[in-house]
Amino acid sequence: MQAFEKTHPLLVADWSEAQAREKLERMLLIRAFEEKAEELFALGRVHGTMHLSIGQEATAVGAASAMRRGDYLLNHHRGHGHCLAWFDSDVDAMMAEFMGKETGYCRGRGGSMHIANVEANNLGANGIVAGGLPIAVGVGLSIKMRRTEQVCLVVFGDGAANEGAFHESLNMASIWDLPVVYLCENNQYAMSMPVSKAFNIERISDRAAAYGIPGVTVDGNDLMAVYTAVREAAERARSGGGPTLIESLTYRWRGHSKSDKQAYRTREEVKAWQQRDPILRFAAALGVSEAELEQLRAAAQARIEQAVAFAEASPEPAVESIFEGVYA
Amino acid sequence: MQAFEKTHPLLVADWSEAQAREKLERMLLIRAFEEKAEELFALGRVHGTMHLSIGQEATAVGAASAMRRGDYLLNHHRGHGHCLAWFDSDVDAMMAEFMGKETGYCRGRGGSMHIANVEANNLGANGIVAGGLPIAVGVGLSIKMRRTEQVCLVVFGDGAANEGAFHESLNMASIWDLPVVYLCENNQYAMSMPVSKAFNIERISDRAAAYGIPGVTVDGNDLMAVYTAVREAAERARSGGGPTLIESLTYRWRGHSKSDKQAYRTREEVKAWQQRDPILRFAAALGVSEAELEQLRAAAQARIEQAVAFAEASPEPAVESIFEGVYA
Amino acid sequence: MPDAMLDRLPLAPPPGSREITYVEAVREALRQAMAADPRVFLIGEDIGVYGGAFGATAGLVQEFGEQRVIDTPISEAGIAGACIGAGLTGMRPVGEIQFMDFVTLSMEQLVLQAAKIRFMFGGKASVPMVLRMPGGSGTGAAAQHSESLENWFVHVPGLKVVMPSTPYDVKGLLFAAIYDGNPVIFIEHKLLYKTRGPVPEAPYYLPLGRSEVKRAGRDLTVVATSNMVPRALEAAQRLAGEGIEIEVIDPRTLSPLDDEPILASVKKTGRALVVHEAVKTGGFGGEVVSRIVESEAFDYLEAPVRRLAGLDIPIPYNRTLEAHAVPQVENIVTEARKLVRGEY
Amino acid sequence: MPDAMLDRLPLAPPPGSREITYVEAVREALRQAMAADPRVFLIGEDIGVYGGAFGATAGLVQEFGEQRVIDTPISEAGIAGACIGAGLTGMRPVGEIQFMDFVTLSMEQLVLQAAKIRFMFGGKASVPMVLRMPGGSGTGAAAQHSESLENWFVHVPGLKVVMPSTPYDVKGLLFAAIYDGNPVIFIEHKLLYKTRGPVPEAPYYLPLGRSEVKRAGRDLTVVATSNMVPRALEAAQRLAGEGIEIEVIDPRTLSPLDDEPILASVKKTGRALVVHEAVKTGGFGGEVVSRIVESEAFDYLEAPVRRLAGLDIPIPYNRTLEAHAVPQVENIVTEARKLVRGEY
Ligand SMILES: Cc1ncc(C[n+]2csc(CCOP(=O)(O)OP(=O)(O)O)c2C)c(N)n1
Ligand SMILES: Cc1ncc(C[n+]2csc(CCOP(=O)(O)OP(=O)(O)O)c2C)c(N)n1
Ligand SMILES: [Mg+2]
Ligand SMILES: [Mg+2]
Repeated sequence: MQAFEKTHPLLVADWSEAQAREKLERMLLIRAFEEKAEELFALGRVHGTMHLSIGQEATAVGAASAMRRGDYLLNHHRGHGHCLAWFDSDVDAMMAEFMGKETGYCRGRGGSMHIANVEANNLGANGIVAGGLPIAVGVGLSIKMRRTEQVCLVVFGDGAANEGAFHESLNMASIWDLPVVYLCENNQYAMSMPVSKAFNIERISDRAAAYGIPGVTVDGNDLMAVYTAVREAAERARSGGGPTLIESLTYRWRGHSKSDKQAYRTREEVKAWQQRDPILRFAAALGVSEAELEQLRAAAQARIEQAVAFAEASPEPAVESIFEGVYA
Repeated sequence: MQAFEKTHPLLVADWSEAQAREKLERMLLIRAFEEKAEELFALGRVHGTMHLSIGQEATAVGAASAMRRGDYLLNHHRGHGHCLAWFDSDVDAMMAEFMGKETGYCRGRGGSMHIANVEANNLGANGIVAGGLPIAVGVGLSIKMRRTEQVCLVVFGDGAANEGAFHESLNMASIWDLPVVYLCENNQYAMSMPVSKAFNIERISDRAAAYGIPGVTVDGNDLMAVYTAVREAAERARSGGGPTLIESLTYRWRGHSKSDKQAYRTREEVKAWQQRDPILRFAAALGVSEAELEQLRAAAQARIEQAVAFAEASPEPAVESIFEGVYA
Repeated sequence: MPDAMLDRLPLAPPPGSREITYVEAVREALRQAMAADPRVFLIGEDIGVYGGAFGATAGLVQEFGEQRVIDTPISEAGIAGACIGAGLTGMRPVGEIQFMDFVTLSMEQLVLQAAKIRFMFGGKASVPMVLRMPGGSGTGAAAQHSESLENWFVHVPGLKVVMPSTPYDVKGLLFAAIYDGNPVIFIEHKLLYKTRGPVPEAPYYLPLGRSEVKRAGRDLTVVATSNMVPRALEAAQRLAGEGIEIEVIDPRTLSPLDDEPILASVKKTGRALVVHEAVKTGGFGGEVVSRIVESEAFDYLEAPVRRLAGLDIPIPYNRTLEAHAVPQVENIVTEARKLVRGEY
Repeated sequence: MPDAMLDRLPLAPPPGSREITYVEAVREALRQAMAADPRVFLIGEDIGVYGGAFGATAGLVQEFGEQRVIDTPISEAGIAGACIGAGLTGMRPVGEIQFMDFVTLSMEQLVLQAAKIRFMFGGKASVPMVLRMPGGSGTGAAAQHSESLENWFVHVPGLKVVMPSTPYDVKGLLFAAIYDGNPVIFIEHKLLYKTRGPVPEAPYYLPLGRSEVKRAGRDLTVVATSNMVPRALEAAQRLAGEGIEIEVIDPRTLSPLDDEPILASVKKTGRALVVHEAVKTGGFGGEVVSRIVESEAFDYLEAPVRRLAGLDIPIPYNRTLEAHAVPQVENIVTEARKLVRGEY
């Protein structure tokens, strides 16, 4: 694997080529899931809304790859990718939840914005911007008090960094040295609000200094860059070094949600970012050929079709069960 | 005035000696008001609670002195001093409000934590920590849209700087270049919480960088230092330069509110800070003798006694008027 | 006291009405108010070039510029505070909370500041502001984007709460809210945005605090709010086929509540049903029921007063469950029939 | 389902009770729960060396250390989130909001997260947590430190709301809340903290969702909450002198509300008065009134059902106005007398 080592010595250090390929396959699975989700919407086969992460796959897979089984994930509304990238994720249960079926992760009660896999310590996506940030403080405290070696990864967008919850959460995590990794997916926009207008600073990671914690900005379309930064932050957290704020620079290829004319950005800008496709870049780093990649893509799409079939064959939640889950 | 110029050339630049003495007298009036408030409480002649600013007089008078008539003030719970230092303040109406009388600034409805002098654009103290910070955004926007030359001074404590509202407010003021001066009175504690435990940074003013605005820390017990910093910030704001975060390092000599055993700090610490009495320091800078100072102190106390007499002679709000002021 | 601007506006209805949608009525009121008064401005998330999550402000930034149609960062406490500070200092802000659910982040500013400032300051200040927000379920947006929290605000003295059900009411009440001089929570409904109705083109206002009888009837008084009004009216039509005539009353302003028409109606019909989408327990229905049984209307009651409201659960994502979570036309028909036929 | 720990606790009352204050009962329950279970911890503002604004946690940091009695910065959303995250991951957090008013800053976390997580996740997670907060007026703390917002929480499915009126109830209900397995809003009253009553020394619990008849009577059913319970009992004594016997019922848990004893009582007395300190409009009283008139108890009513509650105003600072803003014993006596004598 000559080309291999040249491009990414790190891969050799951490992963076998097979493992590295799994990351690529995971990104392809996410891409395929999102494209199918979009299609199902267009066909009117799902209702509600959705937030596609096409273009951001490297951040999801890179981050999850840096965590350990048993760690916690607090995800956000643009969370399909993170959920699929997390430990023990089940694409059938994902798709079933997306389609509101009883076999879904949340028995059809949650839908796209609330997919969780509690058994795997994936504490769920969140429909509220920055909604997971205060919760991360509690997860961090709990880990500290239970004296386990866990770490909490909390994912949020650039827009979330302007909610008061961001401020309170980072400050509390800092003063108590909580094992939390704050991963800010800066995809350049909060709905229609460009980062350039919502912030008067160059890098969101510069805000780490306001809490006395490390802050770093990485190329979010480079899986290895995200992986490296998150791994370092997670190790620091695990060893009692406290929280880190990581800003992952990426871009969403699609509109904000189901209906978005995207009047706030230009086609050229979108095209330019599409040139930095995280999947193609990682495939190249791995020395995966076009043909191979096409096979892997087809395999991912086939897997998604299976998931759709599973979801469609699954029952709707029974109306009689409507009160279940309100109280323990 | 030899000694005078030596100690503070600035005084000469801005103020006549008479004007400078008025600042001293204003601080003495605040001190006398607070001491009387404490006494009235001890005697059970007022109910509710209060937050005394003894030891922090230089921040209040220094800041107000740097503003222009017509500017706005958003004050906080430890606000007696700021209210007395602001334009056109009426100590009779202050004391009457403190004692819940109809002649008080708020007709006895507000009390210590809500004293406002709306006619003078003193938009009131606030019982909610950081409660005035989001409001400052609106005042700033209003000034900008009305194209007046006003500035909004918003005062809050170190504890307020950890509320989410602080974050949202400073970010909005920054991205819109609002004419707001953020004055953080860092008196070392938020009730029992020491700044050293509530923050993981050296200076609260360092947080200004998270919003791309200027931040400065000054000796809050040095009236001229506070005056200089606030004047500079106000001028910048007035000329379209946007907001500034000023941290004023000071100390409250008394407990947090009416009942506080102060188990969280030592007598020595309090004593040490009392050595830096803002009033004695400014008096010395002005070359005011002990004897003169004693006279001025007596005059201030006499004025406060008058105010108490006024308040006591004032009527209680009529019970029939209880519904007044709920709606416009 | 309402703003002087109101005197310049006719009490509805001026001539020349045509059919527009509920969301167009919101936009028209905003546009006309902004054109007439430089103190009026809009602030909220994605209300500029995006036009608002539901299109309510589409085109307004092009017409009035970014200084008066202000896109904010995602800071709901900041948005509320911006309205308060601007209102306190002479402006007439109209804020938008993208989904009512997110107003949970503005509660301190709205309840402890906006609602209380005037009273705490002895009546010497006022906080004229409007905060618009879409509530309700039915779009598959699930538990965190489907709240109906109106009764929280009804429970806060100092706030007014408006909840219109027709395009005509939207326009007239929004003008009244902007010039009321108090903080007004203006609650729209996602499912009503695309509904159409006649609306006069010229500006006009409908005074706050006036309930309206949307349909007269002798057998049962149905008090319905927001999206439950059209459903109650549809139920009324069906019941008419069975010879049951229900009177449908829309409070329009939940606070202050004009209960006169409600009590008068109950004295006439002897029966009452309150219908709202918000969960039943602790909801606005309890207020209406209490106003009825506390009053002399109590002596006219021939049947228990009932509430038909949302189930006491968060709104589920699944389409079928979501529909079952809130009252549908059939449910209203059934409940009304029971009350009228004495089958309870 | 309640936590297994509860099985180890006796259902009240164990022997050996003595007189302690309401605030001491809070502290005793917290201390005993922490001593018995390492999952229980406290978090809030100034609850450590300061002992809490009202002294509820005095001495506990010395006993359990700063790791389990956690002083926070002034970040109410963070406090709520800390409880949610800890509860989600196996702990049994008990948070304190220094004054109920400040919970307005925690609403998003409590209402959109804590209350909904279990449901949104298909019942696969739970959020066991207690958030304690003192509500009410009477201390001269004015409009921003005197709120009674309990009905907001009653209106949120997924939350439970407890509002005890005696030291005995405080201790038993706090134990039940800690081990309930759901997010519980535990509302204390500033004026009750120093009141005394018999409390068993050993741990015990009182099941949530059980109303209690605090005094039996035949003429009128008075449903009172929190600080209005002792006032209603005092009114009952005075009325007894006039030969009027009122039955006083304390729901203790406002959500879920155990209305059985209330309905049974009304069937007996034929008259009902609901008394709470929160402002009347949109308040909890509406829920109780509705439960009564929607039920078969309606047929037993001999008089209108009435609410006696706080005036629809913010709490004024002035001592006299403050007292007039909420129901006092005299007001209860007067209202009760009117209803019994039919003078309305
Ligand atoms: C508190 C809150 N405010 C507003 C919204 C509506 N909303 C949903 S996603 C979104 C944009 C979020 O931007 P960002 O955090 O950058 O995440 P992205 O969508 O770009 O991935 C907005 C405004 C919300 N869900 N929650
Ligand atoms: C939102 C909110 N949380 C808590 C309180 C209770 N409280 C009043 S003052 C105070 C301490 C404030 O500290 P700081 O901001 O430093 O001001 P200082 O009292 O030191 O002047 C606290 C916790 C409050 N009034 N509002
Ligand atoms: Mg974004
Ligand atoms: Mg302080």
